[in-house]
Amino acid sequence: MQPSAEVLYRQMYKSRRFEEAVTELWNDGHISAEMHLSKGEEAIVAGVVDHVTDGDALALEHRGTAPLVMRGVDLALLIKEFMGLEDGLCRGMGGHMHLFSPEHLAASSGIVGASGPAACGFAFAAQHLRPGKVAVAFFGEGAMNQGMLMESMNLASAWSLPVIFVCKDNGMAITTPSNEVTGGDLLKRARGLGAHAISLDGTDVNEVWRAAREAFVRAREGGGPTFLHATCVHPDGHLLGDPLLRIVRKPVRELKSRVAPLMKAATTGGSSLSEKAASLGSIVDMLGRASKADRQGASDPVEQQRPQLSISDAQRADLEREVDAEVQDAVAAALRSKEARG
Amino acid sequence: MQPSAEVLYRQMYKSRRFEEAVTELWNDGHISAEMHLSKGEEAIVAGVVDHVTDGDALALEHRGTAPLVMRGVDLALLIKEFMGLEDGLCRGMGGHMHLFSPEHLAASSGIVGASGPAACGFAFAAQHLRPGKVAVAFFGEGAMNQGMLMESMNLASAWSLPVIFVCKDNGMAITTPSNEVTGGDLLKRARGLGAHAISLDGTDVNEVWRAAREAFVRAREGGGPTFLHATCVHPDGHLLGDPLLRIVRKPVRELKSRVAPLMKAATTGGSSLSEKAASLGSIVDMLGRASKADRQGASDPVEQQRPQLSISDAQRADLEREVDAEVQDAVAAALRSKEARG
Amino acid sequence: MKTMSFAGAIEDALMKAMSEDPRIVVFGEDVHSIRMNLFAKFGEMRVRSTPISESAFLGAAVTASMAGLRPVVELLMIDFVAVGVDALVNHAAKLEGFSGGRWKAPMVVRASCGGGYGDGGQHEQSLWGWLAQIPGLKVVVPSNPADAGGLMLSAIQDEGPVIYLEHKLLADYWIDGLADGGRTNLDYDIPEAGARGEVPRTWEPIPIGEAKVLRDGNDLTMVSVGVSVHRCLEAATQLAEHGVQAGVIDLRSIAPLDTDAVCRAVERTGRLLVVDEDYKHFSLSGELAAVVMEAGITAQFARVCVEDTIPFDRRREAEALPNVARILEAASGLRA
Amino acid sequence: MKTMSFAGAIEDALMKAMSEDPRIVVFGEDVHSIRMNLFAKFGEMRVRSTPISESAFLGAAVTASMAGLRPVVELLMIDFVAVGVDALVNHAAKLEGFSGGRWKAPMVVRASCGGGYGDGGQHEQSLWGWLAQIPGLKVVVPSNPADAGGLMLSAIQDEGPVIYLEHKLLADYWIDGLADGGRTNLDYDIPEAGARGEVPRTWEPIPIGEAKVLRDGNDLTMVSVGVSVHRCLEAATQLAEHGVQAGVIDLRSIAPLDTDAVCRAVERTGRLLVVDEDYKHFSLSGELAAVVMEAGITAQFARVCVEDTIPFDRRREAEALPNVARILEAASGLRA
Ligand SMILES: Cc1ncc(C[n+]2csc(CCOP(=O)(O)OP(=O)(O)O)c2C)c(N)n1
Ligand SMILES: Cc1ncc(C[n+]2csc(CCOP(=O)(O)OP(=O)(O)O)c2C)c(N)n1
Ligand SMILES: [Mg+2]
Ligand SMILES: [Mg+2]
Repeated sequence: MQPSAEVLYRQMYKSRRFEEAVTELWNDGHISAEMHLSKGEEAIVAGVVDHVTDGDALALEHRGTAPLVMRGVDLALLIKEFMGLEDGLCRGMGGHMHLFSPEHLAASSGIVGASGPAACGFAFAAQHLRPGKVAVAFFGEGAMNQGMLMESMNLASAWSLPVIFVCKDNGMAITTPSNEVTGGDLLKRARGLGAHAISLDGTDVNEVWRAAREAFVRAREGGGPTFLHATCVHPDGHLLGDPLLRIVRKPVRELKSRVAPLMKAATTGGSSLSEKAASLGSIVDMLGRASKADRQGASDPVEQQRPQLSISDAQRADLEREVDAEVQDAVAAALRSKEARG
Repeated sequence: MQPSAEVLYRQMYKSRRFEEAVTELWNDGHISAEMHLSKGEEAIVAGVVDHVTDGDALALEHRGTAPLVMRGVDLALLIKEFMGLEDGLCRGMGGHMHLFSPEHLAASSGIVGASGPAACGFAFAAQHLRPGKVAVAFFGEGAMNQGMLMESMNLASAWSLPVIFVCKDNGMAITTPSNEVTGGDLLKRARGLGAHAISLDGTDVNEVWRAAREAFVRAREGGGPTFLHATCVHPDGHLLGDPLLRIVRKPVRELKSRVAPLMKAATTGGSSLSEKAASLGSIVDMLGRASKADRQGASDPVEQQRPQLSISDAQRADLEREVDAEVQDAVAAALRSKEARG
Repeated sequence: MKTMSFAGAIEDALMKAMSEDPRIVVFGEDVHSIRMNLFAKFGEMRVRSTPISESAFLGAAVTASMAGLRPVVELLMIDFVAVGVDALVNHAAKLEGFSGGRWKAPMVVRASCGGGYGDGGQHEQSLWGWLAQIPGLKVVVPSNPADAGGLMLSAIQDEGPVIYLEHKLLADYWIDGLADGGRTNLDYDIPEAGARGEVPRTWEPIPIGEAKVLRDGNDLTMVSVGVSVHRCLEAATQLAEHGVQAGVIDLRSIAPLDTDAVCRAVERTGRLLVVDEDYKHFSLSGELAAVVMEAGITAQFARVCVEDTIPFDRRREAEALPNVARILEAASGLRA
Repeated sequence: MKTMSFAGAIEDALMKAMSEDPRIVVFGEDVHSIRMNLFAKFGEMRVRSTPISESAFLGAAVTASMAGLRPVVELLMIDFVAVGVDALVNHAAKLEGFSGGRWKAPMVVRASCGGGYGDGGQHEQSLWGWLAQIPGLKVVVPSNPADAGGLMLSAIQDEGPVIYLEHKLLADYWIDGLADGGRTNLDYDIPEAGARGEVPRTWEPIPIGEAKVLRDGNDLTMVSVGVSVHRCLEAATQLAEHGVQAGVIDLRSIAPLDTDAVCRAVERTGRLLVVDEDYKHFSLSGELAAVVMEAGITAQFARVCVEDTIPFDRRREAEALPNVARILEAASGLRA
């Protein structure tokens, strides 16, 4: 079986455009506090969610927007939720890290690693009430060091639960390079916990789709959990307004207040000169990584999918216009609702 | 380097005799509540603890008695602690699951899996304050599914901590066969977490000793953590007075009150006949496993070590008498203290 | 008249509920042996052994309940909840709030609690105030077989998460397995009326949040829960011999708290004595003081609680737990 | 006169302490960036990044402290403590008890707490009452730069575990990183005197367990902690305009609790109003009621706390958190 290039493109494009609109609303102060985008991981989400049908469940983390957009949750409901409005998806009570849609069996959590146990519970309920249905857990590679997530892989394998564990590996947890705090190897780790495990280029939606397909079939047939390990990049950093990216993008403004104390710390007392040099080197590396992600370029999954389309440029433009309109409508509806609230 | 057969035998014999004395005191009601013995895992403990020197640390779980005995903690202090006396190791405040000896950097916990993080903290302090010193974590195979233990292996490997993770695998967690609730493979799992990992016959003290030696050398040289996976049997079940073993040993008395409700449950309503048959089969298996452990026989690590001794029978008898006397003295001291307390 | 043991009543009510409602599932460590009868009756799929992974299986219970099951999760001892409490604090408790009331987690967490048999401070805690503190969690603590069965039914039927705590001195199998281990030479201060007693012919749910006045008394109101309720009753009997009429209220649930019952009684007596096996500070006893003060009732107040890590030594343990002597002393400290 | 920001004061005091005592180490998630200056000064071994493994690194902090280090463990937000709280509840808190007083765990857990910037109910909790409930844990909550620095020194010097909570509205980098993210078009009700203020020329430890009377008043005693202290001060100013003299006490630490300071004041005023950003029930506000009643003081009582899961929507969030309007209303509810 082959994926539909158009369907996948539309999903990724929609998520991208939606998050761009969200970014604008956030910049304009319509959305409070933290906002973690799925930008850069659209291929992973699209390639997985395309297999999700009614009765399947989604266990989400702090980047829950794209999965819900692609699952078909009303865009206006999402934006209104982000804006804290009473007519949002969760009546403005949850916000973007706590999105819940009972109709889609979709639940989020801002606690890193919590999507693992959550998927197991959904899958266990499926075993009882919806045979053949599966649960998907999305999480980052940093979450792989959270005990409850490892426990949940073992539980899924001991109970043969129909869970697809989807690890979106951008190599970073906030500002910490995950390889510096992760021992061994994530694939081996998942296998040591009893899951089937497979490594993927997470910017290639077709590769993800095919691997996901196998995983879904296995799960639906009672073959137990699969771990999909897919690489990606977050061009907008950890969250909107990421402090590191701000430095990279506006070094003069952002560094002003930081440099003096940093230099003072780095030049007086404390550790040895060589240790200090190492620390400063790490800090520079940190900024370097941020600026590299900022220039994502070639690895953009949406761009990558475009050449795969079998439709004409005009047809694609139509498709994009349709999606643009849908996103704009949602934004407009949310802004109207906000205004009505007064 | 070769281990000293006599030293190892003495350690194992001492632990065994000590725990037998403890069993008697427990039977006589001098010790309250739960008492988990290390009986059956003496070879693992002796083979590891023989490498421990001052400044090394021990992170222990609910079977902490043998490690402390072999580490040289005063036997009377231990018994008095078990008896809750003010002059016990912890002034009678901790009891057998919460044994602490600051002098030996030895700390216990009754929370399954807690010895992993504990060993990491000890090892981290060693990196700072006692370079070349290591920390040992003891735990069972059931604990390998506890998130914090898996996290701690990863932490130890990410930080290159000098930790020896010692998994004493008796195949059971209380009454649950661990293979029924464990996915994958523990060695692979440990490797996936970045630890060196090795499998051992935990009833062979010499094999354990040699593997432990390598692990200690690696840790002391900054080579990071090792996972030792050693098999064993607990002939006295999970704890003294283990309900399953009581059934196995005194079926008539113990089953009297249990059989009628069990049969009623198994014959009326509920699940299908075949599911019920499966459940009853599992229950019978459970008793079978208990009775098999009860007849440990050939796998007794103390017995196994006896033929390895290069001393004469008379010398061995002397050694044993010496140990017996030490144990008896400790018991007598504890009973005197209890009496003095009134 | 039908009588049952405390543990028997819970099993009986649970068995009845499971027979009637296939959505009810039991899982946790060792449930094949500690719930052997349920396992024999309902089979592997409905009575399922977990790995020692409290975070994973508590977390799984939350979403399993969200997706249509009614899990009764077993924790062995409530002390172990600390290992997986995020599932309750940040997930189960908050779901209704987060989802704007659109989604709920009808799950029961069942665990033993309490001390009095010499197992040390990491295995004898109560922690009900700790759990009740989080908005969104209900906590029930029965003190006798009839309440145990009736509250179990309500806990299962409740649309949100309920922590169901059974005291180890009341549920005989805990003492048998953890403390006696077949021995007959040890004593425990087991309240007879709590460990065995009358139960209704057929189980009916007992509403969560309704305290029960076990004894009326115009001089003093004792408020308590679990095993300590029986200590209060004993103390009240002794006080009566000295002419002091002490009432005893069994809260039966910590959250929701039956503030009306407490206020009604204290309004009359003007004296509130809280007897609580949980920790003294920032917990149930303080909350009851606040409830009375908020109601504008002027009353004398004292509390008998656990003040520190529970000692292993049974003698010091007995002094650390609420006991009749401590209750009498506290009562005598309340001015006439 | 020397002034500092709240966050600056903590860093300054910590830097001084670390310079003087090589046993002090900092570890937690992302400490290389959030503690960049400390990292630059003290290097990788003393400022170490952890994996996202709260259970492991909190547990490791306990034994690291037992073995001679003085760890300051970073949790980012106190909400995340639920994931690893076993290390505190069953280990750090109990060590002194279990070891018969022979061993202690001199560790500091540092975390941000509190809300008021629209991050939702899983990232804005206070939880100080929850932690303080466990005997053996100390909990400090500074409300201004001077206290923040002085209490940090005491926390580090303490021989046992101390939870050190910094409110996100006071420590500017949290608002910058989590809320504003470089934007300038959002407002927060940041108490100026809390976010920046005078600090001593050289840091001296401020004893843990000593409340501070910030305002005297004979009509009413407000007791509070953290950001809410500033809400109280504002309310007191407004009350004074209406002729009501309200005193304000800043507890500064939840455990130990300065019961004397509270009782002294309430004895005089006969009115206690607790303003607490933590959950209402089974927490600090209840404990304060109990303290007053135990002391035999007759007083009117009211409390302004968080009653449910904190709403994400900033408007409803503002109503859910203690604010001046709610305080004034509660104050007016206390009879004359
Ligand atoms: C239990 C817990 N610890 C810490 C955090 C703070 N936190 C939020 S996101 C994040 C990084 C997660 O990294 P990763 O899993 O790789 O996901 P990514 O953000 O890179 O997509 C952290 C540490 C949290 N939310 N929950
Ligand atoms: C966190 C936690 N969960 C559950 C328990 C109850 N418990 C005590 S020992 C044990 C079994 C441990 O099995 P294993 O690790 O294999 O050690 P063994 O007893 O077989 O030596 C369990 C479940 C506990 N003490 N702590
Ligand atoms: Mg990542
Ligand atoms: Mg085992």
